[in-house]
Amino acid sequence: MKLFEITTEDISVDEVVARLANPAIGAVITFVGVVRGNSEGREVRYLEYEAYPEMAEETLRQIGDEVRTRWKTIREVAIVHRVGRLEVGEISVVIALSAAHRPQVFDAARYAIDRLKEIVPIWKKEVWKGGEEWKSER
Amino acid sequence: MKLFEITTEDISVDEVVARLANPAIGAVITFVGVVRGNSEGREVRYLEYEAYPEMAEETLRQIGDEVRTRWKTIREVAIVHRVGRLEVGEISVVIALSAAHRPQVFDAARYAIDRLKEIVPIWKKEVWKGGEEWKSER
Amino acid sequence: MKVKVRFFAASREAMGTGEIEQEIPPGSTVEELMTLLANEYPALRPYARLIKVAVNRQYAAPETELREGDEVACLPPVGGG
Amino acid sequence: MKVKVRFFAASREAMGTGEIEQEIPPGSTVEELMTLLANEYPALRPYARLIKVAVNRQYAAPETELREGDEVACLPPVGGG
Repeated sequence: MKLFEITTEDISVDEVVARLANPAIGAVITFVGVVRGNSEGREVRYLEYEAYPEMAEETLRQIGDEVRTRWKTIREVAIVHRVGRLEVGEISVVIALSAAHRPQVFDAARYAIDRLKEIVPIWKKEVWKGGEEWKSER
Repeated sequence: MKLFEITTEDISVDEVVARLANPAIGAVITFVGVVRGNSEGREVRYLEYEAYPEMAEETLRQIGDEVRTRWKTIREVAIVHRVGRLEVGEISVVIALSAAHRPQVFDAARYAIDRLKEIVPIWKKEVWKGGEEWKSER
Repeated sequence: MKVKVRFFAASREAMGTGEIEQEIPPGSTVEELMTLLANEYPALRPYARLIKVAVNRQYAAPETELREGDEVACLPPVGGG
Repeated sequence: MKVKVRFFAASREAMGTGEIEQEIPPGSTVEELMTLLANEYPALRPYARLIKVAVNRQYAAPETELREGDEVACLPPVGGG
């Protein structure tokens, strides 16, 4: 089972959490990205995600390594990002981090999603009625 | 669908996240508690969770209110805690928080699990080979 | 007057039951009820100091006055999560 | 020598293709390739300043020297999550 994956399929949070299964873990934090129905006052019809998949999986893995280097209590990291057309309410990304105990996992999860938005070669086009736009954080 | 629930059934993270469905949300954070296979060097056979269910659901709801009062960006909170006999690797609790955007949701999630361990009338008995013990945070 | 007293976890096991009806003098406080229970049920004593009390599903201070029919719960240190 | 150049998102749409083969002078750097592309493909110019470049799937500095067969990717500001 891949811990870092770009997929065109529906993502299940349970399925991603299951990739971390290990009798030594007591806590899993997940960040779940969901397609919002509006953006800057516009009603979003759908999103198109595009990736440079080979590099995206490598940078996801790099983020996992960074997290485990910084937070020794983090046992395992899995990140699955969906690409293609996504409807409002659908899951775009699941980041899951496991640890024996809960302290620090929240900081680690925040770091992971911030880095994902910063370095992973994935792009998002918003499509609304009568227009579309590629969106980025910066 | 109840947002705050004590259950004797298996918990699905996806199902709890779905309870927050709303076109205005863009991010969901979950904290997932998992039964660990060891504790203080002992091999855990299973856990027994017991609740004062009526009061537990009320205090879970209180935690949800506290979170939404402190963090205005949090849209909705759902907390589902399982009781009864739980095997190693099974999910004991799922806390899910939704927000339009991601800032602050991590602090809010950490607060929610900390408060749960502090005030919700739920008890955990560890059962290992040759013994058992009620465990608490303090 | 009578109140219902519920026990959970370690205190339930010590009592051998999850619930009793307890006769108490009218106007008794939570603290007085707990003292009375500790006298009447020696098995409860090891837990008495750790127990927090809820009255009608709300945490209650020792000086809270009880009323007929109240549901009092003995809550050992919680351990959810 | 030849390198493969891949385009994504806005730059892919501007180019009308996701991939080209580009002939460049031996010893060219990333920066020299980008200047050459901007000259050759006017449609790419509005994105040229925003684009980060990856060589063989790693972010690469402008002074990175390219080799025959390298996979160069033009990455507009990312927007995952």
